[in-house]
Amino acid sequence: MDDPLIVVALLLVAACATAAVAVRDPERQALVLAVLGTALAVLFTVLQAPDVGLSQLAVGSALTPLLLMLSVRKVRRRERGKGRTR
Amino acid sequence: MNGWTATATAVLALGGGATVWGVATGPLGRRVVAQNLSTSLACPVLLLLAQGYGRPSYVDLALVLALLGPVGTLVFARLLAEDLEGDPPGARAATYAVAVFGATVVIVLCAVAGPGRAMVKLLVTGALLVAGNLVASRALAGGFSGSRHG
Amino acid sequence: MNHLLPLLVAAPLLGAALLVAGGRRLPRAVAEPVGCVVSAGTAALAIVLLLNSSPPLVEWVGGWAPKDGESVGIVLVGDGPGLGMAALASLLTLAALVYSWRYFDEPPRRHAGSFPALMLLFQTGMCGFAVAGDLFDAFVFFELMSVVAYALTGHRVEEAKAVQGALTFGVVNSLGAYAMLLGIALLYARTGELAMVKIGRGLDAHGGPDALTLAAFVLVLTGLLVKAAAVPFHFWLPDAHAVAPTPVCMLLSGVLVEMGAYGVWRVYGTVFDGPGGIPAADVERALVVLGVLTGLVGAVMCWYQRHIKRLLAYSTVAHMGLFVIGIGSLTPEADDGTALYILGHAGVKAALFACTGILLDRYGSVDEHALYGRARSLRGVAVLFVLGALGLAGLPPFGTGLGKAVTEEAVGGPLSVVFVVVSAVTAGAVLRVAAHVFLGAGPEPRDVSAYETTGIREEPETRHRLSRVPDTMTVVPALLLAGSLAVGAVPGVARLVGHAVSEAGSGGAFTSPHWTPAGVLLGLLSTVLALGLAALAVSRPEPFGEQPWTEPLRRLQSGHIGDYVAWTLAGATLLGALALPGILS
Amino acid sequence: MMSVLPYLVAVWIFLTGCYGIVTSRNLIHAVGCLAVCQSATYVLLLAVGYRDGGTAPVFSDVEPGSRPVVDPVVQALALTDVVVGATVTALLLALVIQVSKRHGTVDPDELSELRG
Amino acid sequence: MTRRVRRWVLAVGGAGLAALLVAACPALPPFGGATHPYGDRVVHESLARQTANTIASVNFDQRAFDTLGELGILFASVIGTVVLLRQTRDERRAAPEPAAVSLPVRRYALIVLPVALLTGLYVVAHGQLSPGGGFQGGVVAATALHLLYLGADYRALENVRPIGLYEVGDALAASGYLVTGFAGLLGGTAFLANTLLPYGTFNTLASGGTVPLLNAAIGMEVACAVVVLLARFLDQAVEIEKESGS
Repeated sequence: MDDPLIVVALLLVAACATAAVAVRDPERQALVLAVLGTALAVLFTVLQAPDVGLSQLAVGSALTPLLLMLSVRKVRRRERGKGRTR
Repeated sequence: MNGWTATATAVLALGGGATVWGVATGPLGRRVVAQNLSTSLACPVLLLLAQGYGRPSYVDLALVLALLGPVGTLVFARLLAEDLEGDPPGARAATYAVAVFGATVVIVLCAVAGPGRAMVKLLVTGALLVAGNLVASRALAGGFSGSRHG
Repeated sequence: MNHLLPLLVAAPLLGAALLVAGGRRLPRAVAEPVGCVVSAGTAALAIVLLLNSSPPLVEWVGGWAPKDGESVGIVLVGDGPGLGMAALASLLTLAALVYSWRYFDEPPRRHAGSFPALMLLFQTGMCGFAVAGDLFDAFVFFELMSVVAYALTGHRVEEAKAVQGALTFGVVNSLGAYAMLLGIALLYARTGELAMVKIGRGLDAHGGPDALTLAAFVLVLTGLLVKAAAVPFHFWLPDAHAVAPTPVCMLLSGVLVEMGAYGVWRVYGTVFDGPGGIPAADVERALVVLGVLTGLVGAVMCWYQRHIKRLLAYSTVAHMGLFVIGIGSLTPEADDGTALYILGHAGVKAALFACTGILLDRYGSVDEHALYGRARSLRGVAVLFVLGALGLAGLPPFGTGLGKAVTEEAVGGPLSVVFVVVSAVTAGAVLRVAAHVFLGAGPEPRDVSAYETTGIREEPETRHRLSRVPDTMTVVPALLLAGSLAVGAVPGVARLVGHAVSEAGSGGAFTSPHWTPAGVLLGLLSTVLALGLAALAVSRPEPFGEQPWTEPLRRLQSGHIGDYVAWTLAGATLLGALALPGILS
Repeated sequence: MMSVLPYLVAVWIFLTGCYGIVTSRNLIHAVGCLAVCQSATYVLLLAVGYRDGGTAPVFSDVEPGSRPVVDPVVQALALTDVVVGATVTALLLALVIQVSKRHGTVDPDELSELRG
Repeated sequence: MTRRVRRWVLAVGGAGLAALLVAACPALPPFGGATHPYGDRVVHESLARQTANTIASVNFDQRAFDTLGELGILFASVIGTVVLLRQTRDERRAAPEPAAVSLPVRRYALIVLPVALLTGLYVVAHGQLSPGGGFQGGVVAATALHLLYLGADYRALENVRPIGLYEVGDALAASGYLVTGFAGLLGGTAFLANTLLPYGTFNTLASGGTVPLLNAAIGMEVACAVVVLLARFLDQAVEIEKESGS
């Protein structure tokens, strides 16, 4: 009955996941992962799992990107610091 | 399938596809804008779904997304400020279009819901959605620039 | 009695929570004894339950006992093997905690309780996995013990090798766990149940095995075999076990890896062994082939190591191969033998790691070449090390010897040759190390290959290099060796183990493993071979040194996460291919 | 097609994530790919539990028994896993940070401390 | 291994696994099928115990032992991260530089912060009724706190975040979950069984027996855990530097 909606959400998630792998720069990957989190949340809602969707929203929209970006920043800062001392 | 879910499907297919394309390709500035738009689009979609499924409790998802979506974008704006400085992304037309779309959805749903607790929740969600979207896109366009990054 | 089963999980978890809740004020002198006491209490509980486990204990957590044969809750199964593994894990955790008494030089500032808390969480995970009767519940505790293991492996964050090894460990094992979860989802889709026994019945009710059964089998076993370090899922193990803090190594090699093998036995025995599961011939083929590969690769790689902890880690890989063969041969006698072998091996391997830890803390090195002749003064440690090596070879009456003998007899024929060769080669390598390090025998070894991990320039784990070895660090390995000896020498133990395993296994036929003349002879043969190999390697380094044909094998162990993940996928494919014929027919 | 599409999508996501880890040149990227692999498990679990025309078994705003409901068990399994997945990601990222400190790089091709 | 060999191994392994999994898909029950025996039993039991949100009933009552394990994982990740990201001997702390944030962003952050905290609490409190619960609400509340970092700077966040307290809170919440479990055992039934609390009226805040208690414990533990985790990462990214010259 809701087939088109489910298909669209599934394809969106699949496309996002593929993009998250294909984008090689970790900062840009974090952006794609944030979108993937949102897409997954929509898919879960469509699959009638609002609890899981809420969980995914809480984690995927702010927490995971923040963790990833902070790691990137730490790693970058070290590399930049290394460049200066050379 | 009713009108609400049909609208949601259409928005998801067009808007979702566009944001995925936008976030996966192109310069960094365009990618962050696409990320911001993805949350501001997904939020009205969730509202439409809640209405379409006849499940007012699903509105909680939209509320949480309206709260945390802009937070996520602010994270990117803050931590990518240096990279964005050179070319501050501005996508005014798209941002306003999405904001208007969100506001329209909220108003229509409020009209359907009628006064009551549900309407308050919808209004709060709508206000957070529109304000968050605008603030986040402003932050991306240079809200953090000139700051030292602490 | 069965109501006490969940306490195996709850007690150490509560202990860990209290240690952390003690917060920053908690001094180290309190945190460590508390950790030991909680761990010991859990071990005592596990042993008490073990002694009462005939008939097996069954507990529905939360009082969700089945109505009309159907339940919505989680079932815990306290049978002999499960509680035995829980008891083994608890005792080893206790040993590791005692060994590490006032050990690390720098517990994280203001977090004195964190190391004992992590050890208790490790114990929680292993106990929970051992008694799980529900597949998803098993997955949760499997994940818990993995997560703790990653953190503990990387505990010495100032060591470049440690953090790299821990990351590799984390990525490969997480991927394995996700594969397992996918497999659980497939099984749930087919049967609509999560309790292992019910899943088994659901598969049988559906009829013969098909592609879905095979896929679920491959995915679940991939998760477990990654943990069990079967070739080609094994690459993470030497990288992780060689760099973890010594007390953690004792646990990782002594029981964590064996948990993977136990999981294979449990899951196959309850889920896939019915007519709707995977035919026995195919499982046997898959596991025996992987086991033989694992044993041989592990033995060869073990022989050519100079980093002592890495050498021991490869010997764990090799022995895991033997355990997988034992489990894969699907006979009650082989199960008994493997159980005994695991018990004996845990004591011996943990003791060997403990002795290596003493070397590390005394000399700041675990490199066979760098330590050449330097440890002459450590007589007591030398005796323990050599005893451990002999135990590894399967010298009667060590538990390893009994386990090996019983399993060899059960598998028979050419496979017992694999057992003899693997135990002889790994023990020979350890004896060679002993001769070089403690005696300074033979000519000084020369550095040949540049492509290998050396053990020089390692940081000792204690505050200063030890001038005197603390008593706890020698008593623990001695007790562990005594335990391993007791498994083989005390006659009642083998009977009890045999009884417990056959009661839990599907066989039903009660077996009583015991020493036989052939078994004793084979054990002696392995020992003599090991001694001979070691003597030859020490006196004539040339023909036993680096060989060109091992070079490709060593190149595979590249330390690259991508390689290891690729091999994991290839291993899953191999497993599927080996089990495929039964599905096609 | 519709009857297997969700399962195929889960398989696709899992394998894509694996491909990403194997070919990754940056450990942070690899950890991100691992998170992608994990999302395959959520998709598969929820797809298994879906029922046509069903709604969520949350009865705060619908009458029990008035509509068919989807399977709550898989939702509970997936739900906890989401949060736990995030914390495991955090743990692995912590290790990556230490790797970058001790090795000066996060390119797996350049890590050569452990081999042979 | 060279990159080429790695790709070959990946291609073979990936193709094999893909073939296996794709072959399994048609054998699965068709998507949207109606047979969910376990699920149906769960819904029945949940309603019998007056818990409106069936998922909460599974998580905190019927399969509460799984949640105990998940709690352990969460707890272990937090301790692990604290240990792994500790300040080592060759590192020092640099005072974070104050950041200038534009006024609208600052205003937005300060207005939304209390709203987000309230939403987090709301999501936790209604866990046994509507979608949500301890896991979700805890994350929302903890993330909300970090609006201070985004809207002001790291110092402002540090002022309201005594990290030691959050660590203790994490541990106490975990203990709370366990103690509730022990209460069942001491009450003469089984671990994690409800012996104390009435099941209440359907669809009210106090319904469901021990579900709200366990839910609250998880909410607190998740919130504290996320705060501690993020604190460790922020410390690394903002404050901790390598000792110069070493």
